[in-house]
Amino acid sequence: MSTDLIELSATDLACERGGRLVFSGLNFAVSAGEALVVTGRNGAGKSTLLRLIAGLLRKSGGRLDLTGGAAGADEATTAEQSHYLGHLDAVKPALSVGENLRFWTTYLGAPRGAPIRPALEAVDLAQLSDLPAAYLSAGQRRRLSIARLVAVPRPLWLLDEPTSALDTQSQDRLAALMRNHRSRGGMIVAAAHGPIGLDDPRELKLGAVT
Amino acid sequence: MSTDLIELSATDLACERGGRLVFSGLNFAVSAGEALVVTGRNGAGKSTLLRLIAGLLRKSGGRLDLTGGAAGADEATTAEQSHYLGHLDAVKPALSVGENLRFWTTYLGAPRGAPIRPALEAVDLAQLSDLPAAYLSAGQRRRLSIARLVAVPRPLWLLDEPTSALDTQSQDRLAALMRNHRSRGGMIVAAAHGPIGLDDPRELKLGAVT
Amino acid sequence: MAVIDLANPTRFLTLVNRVLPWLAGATALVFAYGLYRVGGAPDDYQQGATVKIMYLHVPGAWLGMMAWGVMTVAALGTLVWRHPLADVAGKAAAPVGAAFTFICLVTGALWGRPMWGTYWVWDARLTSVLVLFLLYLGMLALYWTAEDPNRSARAAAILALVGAVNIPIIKFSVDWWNTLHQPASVVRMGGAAIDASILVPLLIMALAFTLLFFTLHFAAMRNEILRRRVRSMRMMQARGA
Amino acid sequence: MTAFLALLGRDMRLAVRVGGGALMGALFYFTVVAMMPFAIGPDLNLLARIGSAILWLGALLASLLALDRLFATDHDDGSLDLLMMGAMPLELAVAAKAIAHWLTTALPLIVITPVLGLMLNIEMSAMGWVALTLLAGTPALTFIGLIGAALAVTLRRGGLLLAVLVLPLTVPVLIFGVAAANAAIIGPAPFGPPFTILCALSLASFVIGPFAAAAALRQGLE
Amino acid sequence: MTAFLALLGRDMRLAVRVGGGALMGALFYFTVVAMMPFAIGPDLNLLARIGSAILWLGALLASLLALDRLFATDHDDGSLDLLMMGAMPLELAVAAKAIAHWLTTALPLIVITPVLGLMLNIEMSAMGWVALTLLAGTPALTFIGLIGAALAVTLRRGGLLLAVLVLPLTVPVLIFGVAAANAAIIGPAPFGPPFTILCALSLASFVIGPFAAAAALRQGLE
Amino acid sequence: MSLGPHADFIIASYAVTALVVVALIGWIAADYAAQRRVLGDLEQRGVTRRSQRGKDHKALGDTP
Ligand code: HEM
Ligand SMILES: Nc1ncnc2c1ncn2[C@@H]1O[C@H](COP(=O)(O)OP(=O)(O)OP(=O)(O)O)[C@@H](O)[C@H]1O
Ligand SMILES: Nc1ncnc2c1ncn2[C@@H]1O[C@H](COP(=O)(O)OP(=O)(O)OP(=O)(O)O)[C@@H](O)[C@H]1O
Ligand SMILES: [Mg+2]
Ligand SMILES: [Mg+2]
Repeated sequence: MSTDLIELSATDLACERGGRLVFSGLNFAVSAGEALVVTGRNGAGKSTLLRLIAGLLRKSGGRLDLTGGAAGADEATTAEQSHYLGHLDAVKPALSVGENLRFWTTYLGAPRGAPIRPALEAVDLAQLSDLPAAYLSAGQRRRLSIARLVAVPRPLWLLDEPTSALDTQSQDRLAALMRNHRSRGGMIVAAAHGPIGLDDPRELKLGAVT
Repeated sequence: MSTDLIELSATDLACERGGRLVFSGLNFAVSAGEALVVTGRNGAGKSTLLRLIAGLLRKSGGRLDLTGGAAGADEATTAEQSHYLGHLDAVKPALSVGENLRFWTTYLGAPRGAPIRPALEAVDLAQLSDLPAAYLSAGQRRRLSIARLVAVPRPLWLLDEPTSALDTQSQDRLAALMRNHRSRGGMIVAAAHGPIGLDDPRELKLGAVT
Repeated sequence: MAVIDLANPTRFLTLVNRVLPWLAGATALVFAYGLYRVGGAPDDYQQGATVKIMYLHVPGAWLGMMAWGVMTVAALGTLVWRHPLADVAGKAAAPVGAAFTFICLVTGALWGRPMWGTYWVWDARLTSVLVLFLLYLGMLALYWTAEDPNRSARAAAILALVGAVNIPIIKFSVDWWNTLHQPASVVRMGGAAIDASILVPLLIMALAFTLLFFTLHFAAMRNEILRRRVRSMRMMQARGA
Repeated sequence: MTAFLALLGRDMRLAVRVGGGALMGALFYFTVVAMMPFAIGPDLNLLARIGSAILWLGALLASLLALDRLFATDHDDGSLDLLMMGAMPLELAVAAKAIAHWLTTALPLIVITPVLGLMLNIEMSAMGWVALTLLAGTPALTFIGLIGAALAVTLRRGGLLLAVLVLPLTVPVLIFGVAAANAAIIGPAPFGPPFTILCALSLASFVIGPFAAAAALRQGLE
Repeated sequence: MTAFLALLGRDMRLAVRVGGGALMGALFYFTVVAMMPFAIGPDLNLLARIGSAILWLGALLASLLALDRLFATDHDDGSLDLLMMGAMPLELAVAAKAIAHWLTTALPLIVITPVLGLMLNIEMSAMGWVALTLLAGTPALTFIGLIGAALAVTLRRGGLLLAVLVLPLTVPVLIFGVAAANAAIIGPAPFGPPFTILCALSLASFVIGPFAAAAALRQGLE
Repeated sequence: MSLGPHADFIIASYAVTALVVVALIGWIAADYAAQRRVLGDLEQRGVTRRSQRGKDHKALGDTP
């Protein structure tokens, strides 16, 4: 991972979904080692914001820049510098746990043949490496999804309610992973309804619009 | 709702999934007004147990009885006396909020024409009654799903991580609904990774398999 | 009112509200006059009175094809300029174009029976109109299936463009297909030159159909704008709760 | 009964709402039948000769393929779980869904059949009879397909699996359907016997289909 | 390139695993073609005459219907989001998926064609040519269908919608495919010209398909 | 005006065309009425389109 000074900043950001403005005039900045927690009521636009940063939605106004590091300034590059952990786990039931992780590692740009075992160990799934992913429980699938973040180094993590479905032990493990990521200059933007184990995060409260 | 003395009891219960024993030798009992929280690590079998009680999985050994009330002793009847709130919300986007709830209310056995408005009010969705459910956010859909529990009285609620996706306000409202349900002699079996707002619940800790 | 003002749906709505009655009135008038001229037009020396079907058939064909052209332009507007009115224009054109194509098909079939002895032959021209109709049906199915108008607009724009590229290819392949298998066994209306006594009523009817198309198109666009308004208001309502 | 009607009503409403599948079967039927002459060639005599076969093949494919997601949508959004927890026997629930599906998918298909008959050079007077054979035979297709739809959802596979499983079972319906239609169009065989058999097949599958489908769904509990 | 191969490999592996769709297209093709004689009747001359039409119709339907969930599965489980976040252009990712699909679905279908030809009374010597037309033409079907698959997933619909959208666009492929096959089986028209056009259609759709499909997926971002 | 031996077909053509056109007009009119009704309904309940206005009129319906 590039440990250059890197910063994600949004200026007057706006997003429209289904012809409606979900939020507008949003300003924030996250720099290397920082974490931003996005909170707000149901429907406030937390998931929308994360998908926007991930390049999975188009902004309808404002600027969103990832500066420094290996990143340029356009959206496509922001997407390529980010990991997105959404509600869906991108796990194929027909492939084994190891195959699933290896595919994403290769596809997302880790050097071919890079070992995936450390990442599986980081989420405590190493013994299940050969098990078809169909047999995983909700939380295990989620952990497999988290292993991706570890296996392919990318500076920005976008986490949408990352602790849902995780047991306490796994939550602690995730917290440790996030701490480690930040200590190496990574950034985190997470949506959450409660604490998710981040140390002194900055908070962005999206207003419930009535 | 029948307020007779009613009890759900499991003796030496076992369940197998995908050829692997998920749990066995499980014993517990829940009686009127009580709540049981099922905890355990990811993959411990919490969801499995709830689906088993709901009649959506077959047990591979032991007994599971719902006695008293209007219930007989066979599984089918347990299913008919229970509400199951799983990870999926059973909400049709093409129908309006009201139509969705009315359908389930009628189908699950409330008298035809029974009002659904109180239930919608209980989850704070009454103003959205005519809105197509496609417009709802994750949390709102979940609340619509919870409205079902209120609209059709059934003594046993099976809740699988019911607070996920709910904002704090909605979590409080759910807690109140559960308290009310218990005060009227209802029972709750819930799977959770953290507190979900139940007053002095009994706990069943499922052993971690992996 | 400058063209740029039309970019604003509300302005457009005001314009439509003002223009639509006049457009409708003009349509009715031209139709009445056209039908009067049709009534007075002479019979064809070969086809007899059935040539009267032509006054519906040919404008139907023209407008059916033109509507896809409108959709193609609208598609470019949607994809390239992301113009909200382009979405609306494309969506509103589809059912109207399908209806005109349908008129062409039905009147052609009704003409074919007395002229050729059968309602339908797999002649190249007929067949390519049929395929155009199938493409319209696909387009309508696409609009019908999508719950979210923004989503369907872009998907439909892509389909309209792909269809526009494909229509000439289909036409060409159908020509080839038909000549390959079966020499034309059907007699089409002879004589390249159409007499003015037939041509003038035809052109008047074509004008009437064109006016009708735009009347319906504008009205449908207005509906669509209102529908989106309802949608966004409902969205507001959802977020209020 | 209330639950039965509620489910029937819901499924029909879903089918006719925006995004619903009501007309998709009829559209597919129209398109496929209209496409077949492109392959077979524009010879009107040949088309008339195999016209009823083309119509029946189109109806068969449209009926089966439209069944594709009959249970899958309910499975994917969790509705199926709740349908199983109702007091009404699953057999009835399954039957309600199938009836709603037939009404919204097969019926429109039958309505547009005469138009297609014209294109295939089938005589107007015979078209009514052909439509009648479809009216008598499509319930069999829907209710046999039902079994496939239930199997497909328990196997978590959609699409072609259903068709592959079910097509062989529909051979009798196809044979007697085409026989009855041909009897009406070209004769000389009588219309009655194959038509009677067709009705019998529909009735039988009306009974067997829901039971088999419900059994498949129950077995698929996982 | 690594990413391209990884995706190609994953999709092929998924297709051949239990529950994968690899042979489903070929099975459907086999079943549909085998069913047609039941509808058309056992007249061997007639069957030989329209044999290539039957084979091509079967291949058309199998190719398009099998595409149904090409993007839908990736969309539903969130993979599509991640595929878009890779460094590889989406056009290439789409092409990789299409190629994997063609290899696992269309290729087996072509392999079993000779067997079906026997059932349709097509001469052995001509069967090679018919299979060759399918080899040249099915890529066009897959890559045109790709656009439909992408449109269907952005609309969150599967099944028949894709077929209804795409079937009219495949008319040229069908016409020239059957023309080339007929030239090989019955003559007297030369095989060359329609076959060349068929190849040209495949090449053109090979270029247009991924671009249009990627555009559809990007436009569908919501 | 005599329509000759094929009057039926001519009349049928005009009838079908009229039917299609009338159906189209009817559908569009009914749709208009329906949208107006729903809009009135929503406005009556105090739902507005404006409480969250876009900066410009990019979004349909966001404009005053
Ligand atoms: C369903 C069957 C038919 C279809 C789909 C059809 C289609 C068309 C189309 C698309 C055009 C416009 C061509 C152009 O101007 O570029 C047209 C024009 C015309 N059709 Fe038909 N047609 C059908 C049947 C007939 C029949 C039965 C006749 C009379 C025997 C006929 C006579 C004409 C004439 C005279 C014109 C105008 C002259 C011309 O532009 O070539 N059509 N038809
Ligand atoms: N696919 C969609 N199309 C159109 N509008 C949508 C879509 N998904 C969500 N919305 C709307 O966008 C708004 C924000 O939704 P979003 O999912 O970002 O909320 P959230 O803050 O993540 O809520 P939750 O806490 O329930 O997850 C909501 O008002 C919702 O109605
Ligand atoms: N469909 C399935 N087929 C086979 N095995 C399964 C299936 N679903 C779950 N399992 C297995 O059953 C066990 C229990 O899973 P279950 O979903 O009940 O866990 P859980 O306690 O709910 O976990 P979580 O906290 O992650 O939700 C797991 O070991 C899992 O591998
Ligand atoms: Mg969210
Ligand atoms: Mg669970």
